[in-house]
Amino acid sequence: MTQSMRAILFFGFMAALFIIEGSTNFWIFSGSWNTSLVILNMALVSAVMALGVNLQWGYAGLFNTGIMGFVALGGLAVVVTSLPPVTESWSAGGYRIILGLVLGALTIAGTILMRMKLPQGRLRGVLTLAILIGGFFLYRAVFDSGVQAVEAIDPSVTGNIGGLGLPVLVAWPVGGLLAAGAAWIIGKTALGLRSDYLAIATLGIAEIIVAILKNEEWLSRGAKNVNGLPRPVPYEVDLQQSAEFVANAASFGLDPVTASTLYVKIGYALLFTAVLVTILVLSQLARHSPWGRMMRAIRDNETAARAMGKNVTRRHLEIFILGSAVCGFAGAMMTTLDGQLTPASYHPLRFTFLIWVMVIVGGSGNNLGSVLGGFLIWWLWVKVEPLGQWLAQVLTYGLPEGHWIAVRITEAAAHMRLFTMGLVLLFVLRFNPRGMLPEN
Amino acid sequence: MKKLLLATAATALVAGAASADEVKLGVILGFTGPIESLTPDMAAGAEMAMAEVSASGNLLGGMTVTPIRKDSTCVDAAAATAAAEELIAEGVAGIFGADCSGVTGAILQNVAVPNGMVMVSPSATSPGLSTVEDNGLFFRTAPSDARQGVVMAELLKEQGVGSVALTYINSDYGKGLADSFQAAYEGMGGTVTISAAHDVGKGDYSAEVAALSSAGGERLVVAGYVDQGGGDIVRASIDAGAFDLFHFPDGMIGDALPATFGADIDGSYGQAPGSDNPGYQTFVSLAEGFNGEGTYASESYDAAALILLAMQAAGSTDPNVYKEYVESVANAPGEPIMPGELGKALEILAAGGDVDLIGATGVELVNGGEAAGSYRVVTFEGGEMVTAEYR
Amino acid sequence: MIVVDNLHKHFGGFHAVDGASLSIEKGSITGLIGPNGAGKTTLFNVIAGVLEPTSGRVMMDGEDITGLPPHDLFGKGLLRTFQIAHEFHSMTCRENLMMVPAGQSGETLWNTWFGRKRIADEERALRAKADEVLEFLTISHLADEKAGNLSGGQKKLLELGRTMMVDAKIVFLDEVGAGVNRTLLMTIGDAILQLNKERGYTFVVIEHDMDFIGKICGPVICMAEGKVLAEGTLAEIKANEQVIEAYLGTGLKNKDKVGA
Amino acid sequence: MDFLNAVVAITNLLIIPATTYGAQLALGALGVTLIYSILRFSNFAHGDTMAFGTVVTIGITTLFQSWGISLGPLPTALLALPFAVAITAVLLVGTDFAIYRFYRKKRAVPIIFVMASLGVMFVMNGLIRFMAGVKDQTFDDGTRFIIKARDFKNWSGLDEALALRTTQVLTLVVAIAIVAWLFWFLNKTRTGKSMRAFSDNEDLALLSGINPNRVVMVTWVIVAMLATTAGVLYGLDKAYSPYTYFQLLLPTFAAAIVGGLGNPLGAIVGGFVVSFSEVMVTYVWKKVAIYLLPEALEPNGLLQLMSTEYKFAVSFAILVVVLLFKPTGLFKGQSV
Repeated sequence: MTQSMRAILFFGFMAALFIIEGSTNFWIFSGSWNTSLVILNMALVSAVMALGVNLQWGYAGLFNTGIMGFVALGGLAVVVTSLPPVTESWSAGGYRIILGLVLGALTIAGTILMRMKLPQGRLRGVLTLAILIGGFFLYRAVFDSGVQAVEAIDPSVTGNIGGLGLPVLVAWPVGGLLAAGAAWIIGKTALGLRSDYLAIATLGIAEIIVAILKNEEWLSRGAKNVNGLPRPVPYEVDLQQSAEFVANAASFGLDPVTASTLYVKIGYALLFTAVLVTILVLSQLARHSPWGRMMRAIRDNETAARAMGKNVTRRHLEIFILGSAVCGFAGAMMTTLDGQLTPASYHPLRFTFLIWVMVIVGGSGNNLGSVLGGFLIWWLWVKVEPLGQWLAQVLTYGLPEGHWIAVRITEAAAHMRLFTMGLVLLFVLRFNPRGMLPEN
Repeated sequence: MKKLLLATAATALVAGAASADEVKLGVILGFTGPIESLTPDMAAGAEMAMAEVSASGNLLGGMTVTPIRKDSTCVDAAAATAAAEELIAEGVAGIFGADCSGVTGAILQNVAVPNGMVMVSPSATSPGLSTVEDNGLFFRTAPSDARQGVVMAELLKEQGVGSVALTYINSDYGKGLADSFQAAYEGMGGTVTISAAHDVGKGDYSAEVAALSSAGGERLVVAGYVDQGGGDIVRASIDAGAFDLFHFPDGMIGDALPATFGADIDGSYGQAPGSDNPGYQTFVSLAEGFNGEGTYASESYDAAALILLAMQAAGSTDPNVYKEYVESVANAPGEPIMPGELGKALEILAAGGDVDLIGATGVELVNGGEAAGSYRVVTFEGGEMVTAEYR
Repeated sequence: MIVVDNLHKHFGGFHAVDGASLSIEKGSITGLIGPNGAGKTTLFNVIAGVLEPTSGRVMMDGEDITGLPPHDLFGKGLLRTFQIAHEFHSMTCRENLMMVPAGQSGETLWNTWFGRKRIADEERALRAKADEVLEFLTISHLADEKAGNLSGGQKKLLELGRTMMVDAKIVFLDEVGAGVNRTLLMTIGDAILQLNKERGYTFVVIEHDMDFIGKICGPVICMAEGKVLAEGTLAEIKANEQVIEAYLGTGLKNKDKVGA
Repeated sequence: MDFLNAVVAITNLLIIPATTYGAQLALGALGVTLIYSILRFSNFAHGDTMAFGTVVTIGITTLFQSWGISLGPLPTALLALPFAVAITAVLLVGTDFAIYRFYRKKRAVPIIFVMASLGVMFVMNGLIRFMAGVKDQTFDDGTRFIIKARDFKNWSGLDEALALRTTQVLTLVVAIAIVAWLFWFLNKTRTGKSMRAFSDNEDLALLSGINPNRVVMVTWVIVAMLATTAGVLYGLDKAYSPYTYFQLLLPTFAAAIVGGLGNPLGAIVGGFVVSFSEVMVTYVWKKVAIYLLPEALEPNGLLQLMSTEYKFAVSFAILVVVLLFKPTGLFKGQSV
């Protein structure tokens, strides 16, 4: 079977799953287009994330397990871009916070500069320590007082500095930029490390990013979450109250509730598809060009690529930033879809390792494969739950109700999710290590 | 193979359209994820109320209630939204849940409000959720943190406690409560020596205890849950001799406290929502096959009961109709209803009477679904938890 | 062309290169021989910028190139092949060659999206050049084969071919004959001679096969224990007592080779 | 007196808990490091291996308790531990047989092993929840205290208390015993020496007639022992819950890397570096300062470098800093 045949077949299968989900109430399928579209929307976002990871892993062989951090930064971008600014906060302490951050950055920049200027020796060590400690206390003094002032303002509702009040769609590229900025700093420092070490370093850095989002309330409201983020699509309730919309829906034979919920979801689906297709096309163009060839050469053999004149360090940084930016973009899309930022919800199993499963199952190195992996694994992630319940029913069939085995199995059904993901990953790695749509 | 086919057929039947004498309720909780250790008891509490109603045969002329469990994952808003959509597709008449404020907000905004579905959360306490446009569809039986913070501050001041160390669980509940308490207490001239967060599921709390005890204070205020780190912190503080006296907000109050710590916490105080309510004990003794004292298990029972009583009062399972009745069945006036008396309540409602669900937590709803009401102040004496007063 | 001045490279307590000094004439094909563990490959790696020297200097055309990264050296026309073939295994032979030239406009992301026309033109030229090289190496039939599927000798040829994609000044060949059958080795030898003559490449060749060295190399340098032991023609080297000693000293493994 | 108070305060709240936690982390990190040095990959499933061992121990402990077997003042879990180690070893060797061996034969790159271990992590995550549910479980029995805080205050007359729990001492004693045994095993026995040879240079070791399958098997058995012991000690000292144990993976890795992956001594030091830094950076130094400094210099603030919310970030920050400036760890570990 040729590659394109395979692709058509698999995507056809995927489409069939969504169509059955939407149209047929049977077995684990719910027969609701709303469900189908909800799964589809997040599948589209997941596919974008998988594309970002594929850029890093499939193209350049970088093992980045900090995806969660970039996704979270994308989420933060939505808050700082689209929320209206909280003017009281700015006048109370917002500028002091910024000043504090600038002071902190200056301290680090100063230390680096000094270390570059001075020769190695005791003086340099002492000066480093002095600048760092002095800078730290100065930064804390300015920054903390600003933070306290901001967080004191109506903490149950705001207590943060808000955002720029721009349209929420602007937040998506901003999410990419934020992630790219973070990736630049991380890449500059950690990309020299090899495989396992890079993985663990990025895993740790992602945890730090999320810890910051969880605790810096002036920025993200921390554990108190930001609700009610603006949307790029209309609200269902408004649609239901619009006479025109209701009439239109009726002409399709739909009741207002179904019509409005479908309308909104299709709106998101179109936006996400546009993003996915754009990123996919750009990735494919880059892939099938001298740039992609160079990246593959670097992945295949770094030493040889260096000897052949390629600046591997810079290229690694480039692709690390690019892939992270895509993840940040997707993170912003996800937060927009959710309509809220919940910093406490970023968890590596879900936002790092699951994305990895998508890339590997789909076929690392192959963009279409990553998209397919994103679709399939997300579909499974949602559908394993009814599948598990069904399985529990099958297994306990005939057992009296309340029998301890039956209870145990039913309770465990929810945990099928992780279990299944593990099995899928192991099976693919073992029997089809190049994934469903292998790199050609 | 035959068995398998039969089971498939059975599932297909269950998943089919609701039959006329059955009402489906969604039970959407984080069966996996960070609070997976709490959710089995919460689900069991809610399902106990449903079973009670089904058994009574009094709901809308003998309807039975079928719970449909879905996993909210607590952290994955997208998966939770998809699960909630599946519930809608299965034709539920109301949603019990969700648990964590994050996924609750996502389901509320993206599924419940658009579909006009009533949602009663037993545990989401985020103040942020109050500002979400909910069309009168969202209720919660967990009390709001704002008032409790004030009550707690007053209590401490009256007892002449001038400085406390404060630790809170790093969630919207803990953070919200800590914020409101600190503001109120400092407003009354008290000193909070340190306000330190503790995270769920991080096992080791030595750093927190060290920070708290070296900051010092006459009492340690633990705004958390017994089984989610709060208990560990109390244990470690007692062990290290750091604090002898504590103050416990509602998340900590339960028989687990005296059972675990015995006389070690003698002299400590705490408060939890509730009038002079024996309902909690009744609920705990009625709980079968699960731990009725589990965090939010009692709130869960009340939440599910609220939905069902409101249906009966409205005479309809249509969420847009019965949402108007949730407050009235929760609040006075009316015949007080204890756990185990749901059948009786349904009868009264069917006869056109009014009920006031006391339930396991003395549930009381104010302005748009926020739980509120009076607080029971407890103290610990000789290893027992005793009620000191109500306020 | 290349002057190595008192170069040291230590790994912990092990002195892989221990004060080597040598110079390589422009336009020559210099053989570098020595028993296993003499430090030949380490010397290559230091010159080629893969390893930082512990001390010492490397000069190229009078310019200090010590410690420059490999991609900078590439830019100066210093190329190399590897002892164990470093092909880009998932790419075709042609792609292996086409990736070499620096400064391709298609290596900039922006151009891959908005400069397709320019890339296409460049690619056509590159492709023609790559095919030419494959022709020269007598492996045209393998152009579309994945490099990973090639035999060891073919990979060596391919590596040699990569150096032909740009105007190299000096090429370091590390055991170009290892694992290569005789016929193929002679092909490689011919190619080296031809490149040297027609394009004026300077070659430095590490090789154990003395026939091969004898056939293509002018000057020969013999290393042992990280030091340069002797320099001269192959005949002179073979007659050198110290050299024989060094080979014998490492056991009989290399003896027949030096005698062959 | 003030000085003594300061010493007691620091010992009680900083040194004792951090040492205990550090020892538990060190045992976990030793397992990670052994796998890394001999099987050459970072095992992401290690946290769940610890959880599995603990779950089995809890099961057997319950069984023993129901039979009325106990160890008097010591926790019964100690008695159950060897059985649990055996069962965990069977699981690990089985996992190796079913999964990792295939890739070893194929000589797959380390990253593939890491990915496979991700798969194993997911599967184990489900498995342990199926076996023991999701609830917190406390399985500590026996005497809780060696020194009680109040007794110490009465005895010493100091303002500050000092407490010492049985599990804390137990952790240290068991950890020291196991580490001592491990070093003896690696350095003195034939099998241990062949393991080290295998770790230093696989090809050479194979040439000299070492049976690789045996080395791998012994490694997994030792890892089972380390992981189970670490998990059980942690669980005895705190409590068991599957979610917490997954979270342990990260500080464990931090410890192994800070010390130098592949270096057993480094793993131990790394464990203590992580635990002490977590407590010290978030510690409120005010009280100690008041005891030690003259009155005029008494601080107003808390003297806390970072709030406790960031305690996890502290260990990762240390990890990152170490990786940047000393990529092979404090003690020279292996690089990939």
